[in-house]
Amino acid sequence: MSKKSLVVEHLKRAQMLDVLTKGVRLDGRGLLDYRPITIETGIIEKANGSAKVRIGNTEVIAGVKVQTGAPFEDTPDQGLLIVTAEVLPLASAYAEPGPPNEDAIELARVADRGIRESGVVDLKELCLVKGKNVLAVFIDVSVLNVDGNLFDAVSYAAVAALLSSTMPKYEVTAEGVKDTGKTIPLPVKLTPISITMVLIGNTIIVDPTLDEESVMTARITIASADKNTICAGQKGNPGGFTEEQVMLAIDTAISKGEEIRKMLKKSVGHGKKQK
Amino acid sequence: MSKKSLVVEHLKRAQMLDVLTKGVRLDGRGLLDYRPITIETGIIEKANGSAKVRIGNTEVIAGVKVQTGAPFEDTPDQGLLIVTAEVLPLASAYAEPGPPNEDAIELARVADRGIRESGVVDLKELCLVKGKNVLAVFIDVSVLNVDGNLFDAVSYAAVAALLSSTMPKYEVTAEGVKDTGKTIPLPVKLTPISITMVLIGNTIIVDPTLDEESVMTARITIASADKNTICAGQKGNPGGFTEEQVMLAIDTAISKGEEIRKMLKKSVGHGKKQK
Amino acid sequence: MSKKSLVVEHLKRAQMLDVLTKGVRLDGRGLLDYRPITIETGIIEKANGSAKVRIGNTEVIAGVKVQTGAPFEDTPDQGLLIVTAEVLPLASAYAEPGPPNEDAIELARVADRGIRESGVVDLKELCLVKGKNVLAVFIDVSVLNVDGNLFDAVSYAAVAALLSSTMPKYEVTAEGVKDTGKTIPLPVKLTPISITMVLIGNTIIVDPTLDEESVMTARITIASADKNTICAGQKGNPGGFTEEQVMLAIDTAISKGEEIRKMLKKSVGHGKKQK
Amino acid sequence: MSKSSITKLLDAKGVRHDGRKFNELRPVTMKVGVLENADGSAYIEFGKNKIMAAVYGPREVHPKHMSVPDRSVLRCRYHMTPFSTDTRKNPAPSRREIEISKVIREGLEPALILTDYPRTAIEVYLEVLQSDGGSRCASITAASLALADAGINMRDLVVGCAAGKIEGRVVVDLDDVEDKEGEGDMPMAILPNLGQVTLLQLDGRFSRKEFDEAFKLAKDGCMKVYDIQRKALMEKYFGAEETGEQ
Amino acid sequence: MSKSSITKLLDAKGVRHDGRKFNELRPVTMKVGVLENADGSAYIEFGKNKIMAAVYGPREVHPKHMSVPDRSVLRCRYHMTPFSTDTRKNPAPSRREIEISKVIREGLEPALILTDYPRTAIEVYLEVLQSDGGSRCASITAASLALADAGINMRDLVVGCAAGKIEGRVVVDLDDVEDKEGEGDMPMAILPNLGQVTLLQLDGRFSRKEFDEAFKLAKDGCMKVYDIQRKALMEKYFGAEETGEQ
Amino acid sequence: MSKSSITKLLDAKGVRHDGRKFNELRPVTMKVGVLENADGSAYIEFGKNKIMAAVYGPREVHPKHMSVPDRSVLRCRYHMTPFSTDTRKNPAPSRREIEISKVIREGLEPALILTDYPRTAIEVYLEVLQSDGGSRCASITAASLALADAGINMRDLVVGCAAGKIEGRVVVDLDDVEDKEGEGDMPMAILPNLGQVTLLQLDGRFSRKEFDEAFKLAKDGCMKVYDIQRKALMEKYFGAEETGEQ
Repeated sequence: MSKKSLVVEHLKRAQMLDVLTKGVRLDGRGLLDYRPITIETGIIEKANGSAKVRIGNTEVIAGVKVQTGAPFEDTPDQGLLIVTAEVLPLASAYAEPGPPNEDAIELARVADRGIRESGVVDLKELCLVKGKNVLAVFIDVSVLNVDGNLFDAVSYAAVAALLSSTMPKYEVTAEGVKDTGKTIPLPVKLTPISITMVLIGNTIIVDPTLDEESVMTARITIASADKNTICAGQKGNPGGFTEEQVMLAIDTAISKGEEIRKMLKKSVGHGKKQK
Repeated sequence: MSKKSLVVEHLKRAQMLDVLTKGVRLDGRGLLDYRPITIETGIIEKANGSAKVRIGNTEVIAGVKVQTGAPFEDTPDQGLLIVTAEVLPLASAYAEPGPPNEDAIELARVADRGIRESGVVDLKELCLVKGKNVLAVFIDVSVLNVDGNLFDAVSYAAVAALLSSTMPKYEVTAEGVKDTGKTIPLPVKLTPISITMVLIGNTIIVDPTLDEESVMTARITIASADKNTICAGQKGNPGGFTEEQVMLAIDTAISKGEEIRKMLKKSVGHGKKQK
Repeated sequence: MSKKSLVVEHLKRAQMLDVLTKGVRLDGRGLLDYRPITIETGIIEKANGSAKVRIGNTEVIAGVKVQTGAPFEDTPDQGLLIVTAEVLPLASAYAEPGPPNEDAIELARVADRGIRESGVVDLKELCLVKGKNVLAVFIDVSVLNVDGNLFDAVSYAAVAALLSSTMPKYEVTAEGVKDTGKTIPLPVKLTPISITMVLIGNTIIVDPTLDEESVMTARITIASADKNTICAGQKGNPGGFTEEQVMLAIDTAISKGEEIRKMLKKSVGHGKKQK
Repeated sequence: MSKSSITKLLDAKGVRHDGRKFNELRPVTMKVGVLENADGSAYIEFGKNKIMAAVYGPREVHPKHMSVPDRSVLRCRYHMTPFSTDTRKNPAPSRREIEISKVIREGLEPALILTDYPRTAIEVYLEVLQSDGGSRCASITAASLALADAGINMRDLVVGCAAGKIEGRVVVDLDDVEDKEGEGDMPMAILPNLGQVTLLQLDGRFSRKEFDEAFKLAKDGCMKVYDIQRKALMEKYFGAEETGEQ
Repeated sequence: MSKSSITKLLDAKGVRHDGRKFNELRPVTMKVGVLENADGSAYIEFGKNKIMAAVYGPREVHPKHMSVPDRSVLRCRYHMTPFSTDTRKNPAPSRREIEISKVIREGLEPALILTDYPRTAIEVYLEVLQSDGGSRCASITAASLALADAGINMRDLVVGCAAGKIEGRVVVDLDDVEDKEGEGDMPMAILPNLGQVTLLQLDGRFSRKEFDEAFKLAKDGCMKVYDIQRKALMEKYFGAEETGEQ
Repeated sequence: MSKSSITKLLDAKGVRHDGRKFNELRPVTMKVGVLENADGSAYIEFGKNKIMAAVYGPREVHPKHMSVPDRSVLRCRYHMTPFSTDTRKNPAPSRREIEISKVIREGLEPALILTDYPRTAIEVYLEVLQSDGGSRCASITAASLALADAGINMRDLVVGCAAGKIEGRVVVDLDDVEDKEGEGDMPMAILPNLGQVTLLQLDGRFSRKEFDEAFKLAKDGCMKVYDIQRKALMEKYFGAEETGEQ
């Protein structure tokens, strides 16, 4: 991504700013419009849950695996929730194989905060035997094609995969923990929705394309848990926001969040019926 | 090894092809002749078994260590067998210290398949207490000098080291697993023999030297467990074989395999008596 | 450090040698004089013990953490003692972030030998339940500013941190190991003192600055446990010592060691009272 | 390859656990041109295998000193997503993935005219989204489609199919269960028009005669896959009727 | 951020577990120019946080190809010593440390005139000797002092302070206990004169109204820290009376 | 170095557990020129130590920027095979191996005229096939033979031998048992003709007087090893009668 300055030339930047001042974008969208979003679930049969999300040409796939494990020492009565994100080398001419770089780590950690810290999954319901056996939920997200706004795409895929997940039902007997062979839904309590906005010139737009990201000065991602609750935030990129811009970002995150939450829930419900 | 194109010039290649069409090789061997092979066992007293193998100037050393450990979850009644191979930096001007590269990984995995997958060692006899205590057999092979055909040298050294290995005899008592202080032979059931052939022009030859490898287009390694059983195969290098060439390779692997199997068994038997 | 040849020019070297032949050094010290040493303890409240040591402009900080753990298989009745040392990237224009290089590894291992091998801490007193629960003592030393003689600074900081450490008092009951909430001193038996000397021309000096290290040919570090016992030694750098020079180094290490041992004990005692 | 067969792999009539005959492939679909950014791409479903292939190049070599004056450097990475396997896979490349990347690369190279692109790199990325038996064969098939889609000059396509042995019988195209419980597996890839075997691996135990049968079954399997492969290419480039994965 | 609150974080009178009011900062001291070798350095104590900051540069870029023709490359490493935490920390950089290094760097960059130093690198090293809640805010404050001490051209200082939520109440500057047992944390950094927010993170749950309160408390906290920061700079450069850590 | 002595290391007559006297070395054999590809090589057996040494160079430096204009860069890697130790050793280089590589390199360098080979690298590889007490001393001895075999210009050979302390008595050349159960070990290497000590390490506890004894025993031990070393070189180059390992 450090090479994005090479991708979009100065002319494009001027043109983009020019158009933005008129309240529209190069691809014709309004400032606060998302590109078309599609969400499919249940596409990886071997996973406990899965989802493929497209936002415009950005495409990611998420899989959920539930396994038994040992709890952390300081939370003996809670299950584990681990989120990873990787930009696959096939996703972009600039992605490279190898251990995750700082961009990929930020991507995964912001998704993780939006899910784990906000209490989406009730970790106490994942405890089988206190201090000994818990369920570990792995949410692994792979980016298949990069065209901007990875934060939201990763977040929607992770949430949709979680919402469509089941987990094995275990019985705790005198001899130990036993898989009953039945499955139950994951205890998902919330549907956090992340909204990413960027600053170009003095204009804030949502859902930036890769071209738009190449000329942005700052990025902010805000997740809401419902129409009155913010549950994660991350400012990124070497630039700043004024207080007014931050407040606009919060309001936008809440209102757009409601829209997308409905759409996502509908998609997942639809996916479940299909299965 | 990627630099081998620098080592042998075009002239040499022409000369080599020229000689091969007459059915002989630069060092005077016939197309299906091995260089002199020597096998010594019992050379590392601290190992449970060991062997040094020379094929011409290629030289490798293998050591076997048997330790107690826990079984894999999906095979609770089986011991472990782990094969590694390393081209030591002292073995060649082109070998480098560091984690194993793809060539070394292929070398180790092909040796591993020829031994583990073919059932050479009865892994069930390495189980002490089901699901809890098993024996782990490590076969580590180090290449001391590189002059072609590492696949066969590594394989013979691993097999010879295994055949000459003993392991501690354990007693399972109420209190746990106890070393009796006695040793018994490793439960080795087969003597798989790997035969490596390469294609130069349209000619297949066995046991290539480093010079010959530098002009080959494709490599094939076939291991036989006995005179009617193939137990491992690996085509390598960026080239292909015709169907007829594959069939010739199989036949050759079986017939040469029998020869070398006898020789190897004799060497190991001899080594045992000396000890 | 490999770039030190760039730091001090040839002129400086000539000047340095010239002065040394007169028995004094560029900063006015005698050949066997240390720069001013200051030792503060108890500066990291979250650690079980800590110390900050300055020798001239060389500055290091050490912290001790005591945790429960499992013993090594071959010493089931002994606790663990682990010493690490890191030259932080903020300590010098030539230090780099990343895994420890060979200089840092040598630094840590010499400190470790001076402490662990010499029996400073009675590891048997760190055993709670033989073969099962022991205390692990971590001594982590970070170099904050580099100006020569890291070996001694790291060693004094480690010893001072140990001497000022407490550890939790545990009770072994039928149900397991229980923290009583009380603390007791670490069982520290000795105060080993490391003395580092370097050879410039034919002159041996103690406590070299970075400039002096840049022109030295060989280094020797000798630790004494008391006024008649040597407990660690390490010759470093690509140069050699004559037998006479080695003997002088030993004698110097013992006599200077006594001086510094008194000073260090006084500083630690002082630190304890302050706390 | 454990000998303790829990599943019944063949019934009395020689029908396999999933209903297939000994010489029958699993369902296969392929699609060309599925990723926006890649220079070429393809997607394959082969039984439960779901694999994405992408090609970048010919392009500049990084680091530069790895470039070769008279041809392109071919690179290949075969990788499995953590959720692609029964038990979650660690995302770091395993030794198995490194070996498979190598044999796939070496199996593709004879089909490519690398000398047409001196001083460049051609990079092939294979991502297994869901794995089943035979993933390396499905991968090489998809990789060759993605290379064609990228417009790389080729002598032939490459097509892969395995044969194996279950309960003493040689059959084509093992799935995961058959691979685990069976007695042998032989993945193979060929250049269908040039008649070259460019990938061949074997484990387990095969008699001389069983090897011949396995070779024939794998070759016939490859030719069937080749038909599907060609159709997928034509659909992309000649707008034939749409099939396979959406 | 566990919901099981062991500690009583607020008493009946709204006093926090360490005696502070909702809008009260922990004790803060700063000192500029504390390391001999660094081009600039600063030390901060913020509650129990003890953090050393050093700057090297502008200097040559290694490796060279990472240099940029029209400006300096800013680098930043936030790192914790193994003894800085309650349980010993593994010395290898964690994913958390890598992310924090990034947000601090991006929070500092708007304050720096990097175009004044083309083709160079400016490196900021932060070493947390003892950690407490709010270490990233304290770090960015110290880093900006060290940058000023190194003489780097700056548009403004950068100053950090968090707000958070404990037992339903929004308060400023959480310590470790409040961070662990509380319901939300929002670290923030601003350019006090330019009125820019350059670092902002949030976790836990805040209603729209609570966010506004938190933002205001964090901003006010930043301005209080800024006062101390300016004094520390003046002490170094204008020899005002000595305060803070020795 | 545990104090709990299970083995009886010295009997009433001062005979060691393997029958040696206090000043007696274990059996030593050396052979020069044992590896085909290396520019120089040597093999040593020292007690149960079995060590292979190889030298490559002087040759081009990789990466190039590590080269030095006025001399050769000496590199050294001491490494143990996984089967060389009582318990299997992980093949990745340990911190111990990295430190020993360093002290061996620094112990060899004073013997070499590196200024004769500007802008090159000389690489020394030591592979311990079986380890016993004193492997670093045996390694440096073998390395110096391999350097001579490679034709590198040298001021002197380098020869290593340790002294140690068992049951209160200072003795030469500890084996594994004595090293583990004893009270101190002092590995040393010297340039026998130039009278320089180029490797010296010490652990355990020695009184001032014991140190003197240990130093003398180690030095005498080195001179005995030097005799064997010279003979091994002469056998290679002047065809003297064959001895030692085949």
